[in-house]
Amino acid sequence: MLLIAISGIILALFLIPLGKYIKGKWSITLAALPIFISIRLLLRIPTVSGGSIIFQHTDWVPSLGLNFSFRLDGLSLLFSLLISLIGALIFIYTSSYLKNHPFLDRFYAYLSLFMAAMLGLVLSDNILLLFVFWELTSISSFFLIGFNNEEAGSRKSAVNALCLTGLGGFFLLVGLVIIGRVAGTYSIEELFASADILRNHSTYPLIVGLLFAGAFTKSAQFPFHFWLPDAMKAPTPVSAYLHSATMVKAGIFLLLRFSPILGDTPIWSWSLMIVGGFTMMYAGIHALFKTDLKAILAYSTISVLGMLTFLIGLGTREALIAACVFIIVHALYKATLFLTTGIIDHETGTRDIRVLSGLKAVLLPVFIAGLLAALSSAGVPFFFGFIGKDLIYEATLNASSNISVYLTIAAVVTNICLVTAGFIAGIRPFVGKLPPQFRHIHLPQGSMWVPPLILATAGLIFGLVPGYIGEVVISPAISVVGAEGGTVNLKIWHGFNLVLILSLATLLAGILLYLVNKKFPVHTTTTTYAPYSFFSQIWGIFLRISARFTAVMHNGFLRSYLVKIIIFAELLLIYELIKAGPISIDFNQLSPITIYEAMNVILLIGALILIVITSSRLTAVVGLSIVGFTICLMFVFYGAPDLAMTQFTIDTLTVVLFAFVLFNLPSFLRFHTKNRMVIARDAVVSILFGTILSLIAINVLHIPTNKEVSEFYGEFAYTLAKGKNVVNVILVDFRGFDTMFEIVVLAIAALGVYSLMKLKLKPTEKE
Amino acid sequence: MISHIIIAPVLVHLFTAIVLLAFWEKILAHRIISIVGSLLGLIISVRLFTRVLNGPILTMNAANWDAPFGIVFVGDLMSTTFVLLTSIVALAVSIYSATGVSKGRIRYGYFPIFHFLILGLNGAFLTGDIFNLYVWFEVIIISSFVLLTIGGRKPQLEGAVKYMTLNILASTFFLTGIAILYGITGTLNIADLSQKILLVEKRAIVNMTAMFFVIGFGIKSALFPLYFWLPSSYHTPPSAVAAVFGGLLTKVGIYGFLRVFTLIFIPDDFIQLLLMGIGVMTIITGSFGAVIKNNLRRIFSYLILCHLGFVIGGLALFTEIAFIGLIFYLIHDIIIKSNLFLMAGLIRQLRGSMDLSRLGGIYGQYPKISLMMAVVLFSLAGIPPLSGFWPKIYLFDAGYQSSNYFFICGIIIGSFITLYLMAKIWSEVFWKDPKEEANSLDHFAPMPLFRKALLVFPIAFLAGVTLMIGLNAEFIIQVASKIAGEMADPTPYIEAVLVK
Amino acid sequence: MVKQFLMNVVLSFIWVALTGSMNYSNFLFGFLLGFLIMWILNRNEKDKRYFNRVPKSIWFFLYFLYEMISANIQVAFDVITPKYFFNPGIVRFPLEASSDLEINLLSVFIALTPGTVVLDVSDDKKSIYVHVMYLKSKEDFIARIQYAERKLLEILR
Amino acid sequence: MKSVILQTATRYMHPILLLFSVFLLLRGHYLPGGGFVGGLVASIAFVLHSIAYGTQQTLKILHFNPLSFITAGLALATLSMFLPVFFGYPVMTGLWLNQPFPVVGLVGSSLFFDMGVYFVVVGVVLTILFTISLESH
Amino acid sequence: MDVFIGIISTIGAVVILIAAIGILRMPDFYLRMSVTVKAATLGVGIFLLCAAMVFPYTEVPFKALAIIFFLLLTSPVSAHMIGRRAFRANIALWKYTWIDDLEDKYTYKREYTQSTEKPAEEEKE
Amino acid sequence: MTLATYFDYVIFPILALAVMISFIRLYKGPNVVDRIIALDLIITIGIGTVTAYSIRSGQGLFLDVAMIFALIAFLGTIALSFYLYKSKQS
Amino acid sequence: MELLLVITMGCLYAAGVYLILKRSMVRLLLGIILLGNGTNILIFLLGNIVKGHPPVIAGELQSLTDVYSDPIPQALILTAIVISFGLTSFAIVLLKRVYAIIQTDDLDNLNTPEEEDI
Ligand code: NA
Ligand code: NA
Repeated sequence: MLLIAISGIILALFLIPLGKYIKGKWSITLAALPIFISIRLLLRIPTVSGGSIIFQHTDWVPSLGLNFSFRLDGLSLLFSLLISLIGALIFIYTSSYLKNHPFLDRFYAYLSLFMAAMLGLVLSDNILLLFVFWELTSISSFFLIGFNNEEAGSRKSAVNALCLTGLGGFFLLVGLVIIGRVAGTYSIEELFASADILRNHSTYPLIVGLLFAGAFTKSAQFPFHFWLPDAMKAPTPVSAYLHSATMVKAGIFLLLRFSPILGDTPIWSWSLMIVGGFTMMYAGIHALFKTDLKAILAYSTISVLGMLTFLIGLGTREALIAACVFIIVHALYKATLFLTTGIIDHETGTRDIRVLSGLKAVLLPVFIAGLLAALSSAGVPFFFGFIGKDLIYEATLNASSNISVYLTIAAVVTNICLVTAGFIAGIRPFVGKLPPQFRHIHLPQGSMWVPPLILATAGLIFGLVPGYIGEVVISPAISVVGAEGGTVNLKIWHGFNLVLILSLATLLAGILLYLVNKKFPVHTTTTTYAPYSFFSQIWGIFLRISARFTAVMHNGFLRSYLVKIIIFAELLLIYELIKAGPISIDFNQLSPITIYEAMNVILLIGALILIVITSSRLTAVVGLSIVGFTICLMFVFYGAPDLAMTQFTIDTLTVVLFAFVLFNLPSFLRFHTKNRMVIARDAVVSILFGTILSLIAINVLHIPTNKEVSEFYGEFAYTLAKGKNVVNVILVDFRGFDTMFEIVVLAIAALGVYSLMKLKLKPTEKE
Repeated sequence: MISHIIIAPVLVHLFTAIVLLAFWEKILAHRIISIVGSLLGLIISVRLFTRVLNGPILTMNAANWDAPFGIVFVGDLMSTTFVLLTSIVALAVSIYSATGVSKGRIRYGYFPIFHFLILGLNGAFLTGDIFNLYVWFEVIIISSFVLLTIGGRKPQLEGAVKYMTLNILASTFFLTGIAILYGITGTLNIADLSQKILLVEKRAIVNMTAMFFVIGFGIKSALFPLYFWLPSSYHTPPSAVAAVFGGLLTKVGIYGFLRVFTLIFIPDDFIQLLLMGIGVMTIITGSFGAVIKNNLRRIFSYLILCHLGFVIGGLALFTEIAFIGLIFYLIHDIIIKSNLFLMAGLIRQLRGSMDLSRLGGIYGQYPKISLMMAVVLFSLAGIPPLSGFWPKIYLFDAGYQSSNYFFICGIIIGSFITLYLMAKIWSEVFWKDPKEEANSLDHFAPMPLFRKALLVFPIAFLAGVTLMIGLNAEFIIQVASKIAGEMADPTPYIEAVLVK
Repeated sequence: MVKQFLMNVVLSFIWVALTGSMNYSNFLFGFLLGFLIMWILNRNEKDKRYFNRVPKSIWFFLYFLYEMISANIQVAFDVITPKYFFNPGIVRFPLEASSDLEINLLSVFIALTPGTVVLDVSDDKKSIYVHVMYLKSKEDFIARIQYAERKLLEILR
Repeated sequence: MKSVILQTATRYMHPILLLFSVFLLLRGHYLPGGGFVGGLVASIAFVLHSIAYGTQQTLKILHFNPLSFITAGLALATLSMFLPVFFGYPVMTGLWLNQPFPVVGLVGSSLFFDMGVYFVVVGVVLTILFTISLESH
Repeated sequence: MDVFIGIISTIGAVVILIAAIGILRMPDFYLRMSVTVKAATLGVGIFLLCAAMVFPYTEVPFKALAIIFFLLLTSPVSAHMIGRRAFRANIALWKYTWIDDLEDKYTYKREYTQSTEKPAEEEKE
Repeated sequence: MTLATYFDYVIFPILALAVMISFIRLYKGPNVVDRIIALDLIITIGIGTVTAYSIRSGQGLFLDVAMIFALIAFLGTIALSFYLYKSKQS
Repeated sequence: MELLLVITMGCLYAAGVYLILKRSMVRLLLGIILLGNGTNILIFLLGNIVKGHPPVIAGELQSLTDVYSDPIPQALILTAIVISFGLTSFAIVLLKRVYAIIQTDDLDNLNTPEEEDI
């Protein structure tokens, strides 16, 4: 299974260097991969339907518990078969659809990457591995949706889709991590056993919420659905694949996967039913007001996704069976309809149902495919869709009595819309009078029209042999989604009952709606859905806040930055000072204040005042010299002749530097006289800072210093390091490394000055 | 265990720099010597790293004085990992600079200063002495000043004034902190400090000292509300310089945080709260800034902030799992941020601009380079199984275990904005049709193949490293776990240093 | 002259070596002793400049000290009493000294005496401009400085 | 700023300062002084010269580009730092000759290190100041 | 001996004090300079001689002499330099300054100030 | 009364007074050159203070510092006059 | 306890902070220098401070006896002073170059709009 999951990735990588040789007609050979995978999977059917689960494990990141653990059970088999089989047809279809596209190889690379991601997702037995593939689907669909990257709309849709599903993904990841932490495992198989622990854990609502965030964004539930219609900017094969069998079903898969682990609680059921129910009706009704074929299909997809969510939320055995069956039903007819739409678009250059009609005459096999799909979607008896619809009604009717009526009504309303939408997409373009501009159209290559026909026919065949499907596919799937109870028995005929009446009523209402639908007002633009504008407004507000915040914080004025930093530091230090408690100055500990020191300090303070208030730069430099000199004297008084010497020489050199540099500078700014508020603020801030440091120093001086190191130096400077000036011995021996790299600092400064003064770049020298 | 090799990553670059100075104004010689020096540095770092990975903590007593009397250099896994990463980035940037940096800048000492910067970084990572760390910081900032200003264009100088002032302020805070530390303990050796600080009875003073380090390192690692120098300056220097800055400069501040707050000041509740607040606000600040910028390097600059928030938040949680996450994140981030700035440079070579509105069409014209860059962009966005994904699991886990949903939300916001920006950059720079004049501004196409290779190879090299970090996450996690272990329990560090 | 000076130094070193104690007073004593010996040995030679110059230097130094202290006292008196007694002025002093070193030493002398400062040297190095604090008459001042200049030049030339 | 008096004063101050700087350098290990102050005083000697005579003149008497002093000083300091490694000691370990030299006293690697410092400081100060003064005109 | 040193050093201190009073009291720059630099040098020289006497038979007297020597060498130079600069920068002279031989050398008109306390203009930059 | 106390109670107060008075001149100016000579004077007094302190504390070592002061203090003054010369020139 | 040194240090920090908050580049520079000095004094202050006894082993002695000033802060300050000198000199020159380009001492003028980026 590892091979199944990553073969697509390998193929994609292989296409990067070698893709140019496989362009054109040879590209159809790439379908060998999905066909091969399908065959591998089909061969496993007997094993899986026999009730066993196939595991495969390869270590990847064992420390994290993220390994290549795969499981092929009923559910994953169901999905992986859909993915690989429809994938195979899409591969074939694409080879003609994008025959002469210059970047066909890239397209195949994305497509196979995407297929791999989906396969990996459904086959994972490790929730983190599942997440890895989950994100891979997002990223590969990003490339697929943005494939027509010269169009701004296409790029925007791709970004939107990625962001939304990505955001959901982050929440999902948090959820998965918490699950892993609570249950102590990331393995799905082990999680089944920990279901009760999870359900009873205090973080259960959080987990569920996070999981839903991932599932709903991916599966386009209201209000996160808007990315899906947007994603119609992608080439049609992409839409067909993403919306029928793969991307959007990932969320559904996730919900199904976690049903036995997290499901069957009020939170789970009610949120899914409410969100799913609302989505299915909202999108179903919206679908009717669209004129673009793909938009219609997109909204009907959303509606179906809502329906599936709804069913999973319902959570009864019937509902889950209905969901599983409906997944297949929907995959088959929706893929067909997308593919036929693609052919129409490809041949006529339009997807506007107000323009398209009578194509039956020129595209007969396509029409047959479309018709079969529409009928299946409508739930006409003997089609697989019929069984699906029956099961749905059975599920809603069997729900607990006080809500079943509402659920059924919701299901019926949605289904009516879906019937109509299916008919509009599958039948309307082909019937009626062929407009003259479409007369020259002829049937495309077989590789384009055969795949939809196969899919549509499958919808009919499955409808005719539902029992077999139920036994080998649905039963094993059901058994792992938490609805055990033996083999599923799908029948064509359930007998004449309420379900049948509802089905037929739905069908009739749908046909009726189809016939009157032409008179509906239409939205010509596809961007006015309310949630999208809501999100874009929020995004707009976010951008404004960002801009405002950034402008206020990072306003370009150095002194404002400095004020912020100093005030922040002061706040922290004041907090700690207060926490440290009152400071006592022990006057007995004070060393006597001598006159020469006092003189020195007064001189220093005077010089500082002079520097601060002077409006002459040179006077400030003179003041600085005084400050430096008083510090030198201080060093002398306290027995630091080396320091005094160095300080004095360096001060002298600094004065020289100032003299060399400052003479041709512009006048010294005198803003300080203008704004008294600013002066006051600066004075308060700076005096406070000085005070805080003094207080800290006083505090620290109360703590006796450990003299171990300094006494070591005093004792051994001569005997071991052969020097009598201990400071110098420290500098060149004990702590010689400091000195070594302090001269490096000096050297760098000199080189910097050199380059700064001498290097004048030419305007062309950018870097 | 005592070993002389610890100091080799510093000495190699010191020797290289001196040899470069001896070959002053010989441009070709500079290019070759620099690459050779960096390669040697990488080899040594790899050796050092593997020795420490598979063995005990290495120490070296400079000048043969036992700790705490001399300056001790300590090679534990954290420091050697950082040294390794630095060496990787250094090699890439060194190669890139050979053609990516103009002759004028090379003539006036670009390469020696670059090596001084690298040796400063290595020294900072390896030293076991707090004042020596200050010296290394100064080596780093002075060489970064020079690299930032070299060439002396207007935006460069404007950025440099702010950069310089704020960094000097940071050093002042740092040094003030050191002064107080010395005042209360009488020692400068970090391991010794770690023990002697416990003897200080007035804990409030210890916490007060910690604040100076918070501010000092906070400015250096560009955290909220101390970050201003970073977005003011990182968009101005040559890309090669920006790459080193973007990858390593802020990380050295973070390294300071990690060292000081695991060895000297064990965070109390207030400090944890403070760091968490800083971390989350940094994420938000970075996100806000990045999302409104239109210039590649300005975006990347703010993203640096954003992602540093993850790390500081992780430190604030102060659990071993959080440590694993943040160390992994740092490993990933150092490589990738460097690469982003190199990429920005290459993009400018391709299109003559770094402004999103003026860029476009690179995917169509240079698909392989673009895909390589895509790997980097999506690694940054944390798309699994690329490198940015793994640490987030640990950070989420740590956040959950500490019930810090605030932090988790912060990471989600930051990750979301990153994802959005990567998608936007891909869409604007690579997908969108180029402007008409794109071909005339393409300096890359007419270059000889060798020069092209020198520009692309470092990016590919770093992208490869990123990819390896992602796909071979098990190894990185093991390294990160070991480092996290070192951080959680400093006893081996202290014993290794203070052994007589 | 240099030779003689060096000889003198050598003699003092020998003295130090002989006595075995290296300190300044011993060295100074050795130097004086050496000077005496050399003066005695050379008293019949023609070139006695070296032996004239040393006492002259000492004499000049004492003159300088006298000037400095007396001027200082004068200034000090002026400074501490409320009234100003000085009448300052700027004087152009025609130089006899010609080499840079001579000019320099002269100006050092002038500068070290309180109340006088050399403000500038003319471009042709023929005259210097001196700010004088107690300027009774220009001629008196010039005469006083010329006296000092002659003494100085005697030593230097 | 041509001033005869300054120039003449420089003529004797220059050697005095240089002599003094060497004095400071050599005694550093025993008494206040050392490579830094020594180097700074030496550079002050040249700075004085450049103020008095102009930087071009000073560069002439200096013979070498100030930058090469930095290189040489760094190389000297690095070598004396690295030398102990050849004897199996850690870098920076003090190596001492057994016999004291006259005047200088015991000679060890730290003296060479201090000399390196001295040269770097001279090179740095002169590079900075001379670059500025040459470029500002 | 201590008494002797005390007396000598007091003289030195007083000389320095006079220099300081001088710099404060003198009416123009040139007078201040004339008064102070040398007086201070003298005072410090006296201190240094004291030091030489306090620490005989050590290197201190050597140092003291060296310092005096350095002061004698350097202070006139700096006084000359700053005086020349002030004069060329047209720093005002006291109103009673009577002979100004430099006026012919520099063409600009000299300014005379009424008293030192007159608020002169700040440095022109 | 020892020499040390004499210095503490007589010499240092005089020197302190001298420094203060000089600083008043430095503070008042009025011209920069006045400030420069005041600075020069303060440094010279500083040399005296160091010498006095050296005598008072019995440490001849501090004269080394005084020696450096004496040797290089004039450079600051020269540099400042150089500055004035240059700024006049430009 | 050395109260005067504490006051000195506090004043240096206060003046330094005040000056760096100003608009003028030269003031900024002066402020940076003063802050550096303040830090040096703080380092000095917090060691074992002793008056009048430099840490130099006298005459024929083998080690420091009696009381003496703590040599470590002195060594640290020496390093810090020299480093500050390097930084300051670079900063001064940077200032000069900035002035040459923007023709003002005003720090508020350091904002090239984003559009003019290289
Ligand atoms: Na203490
Ligand atoms: Na009077």
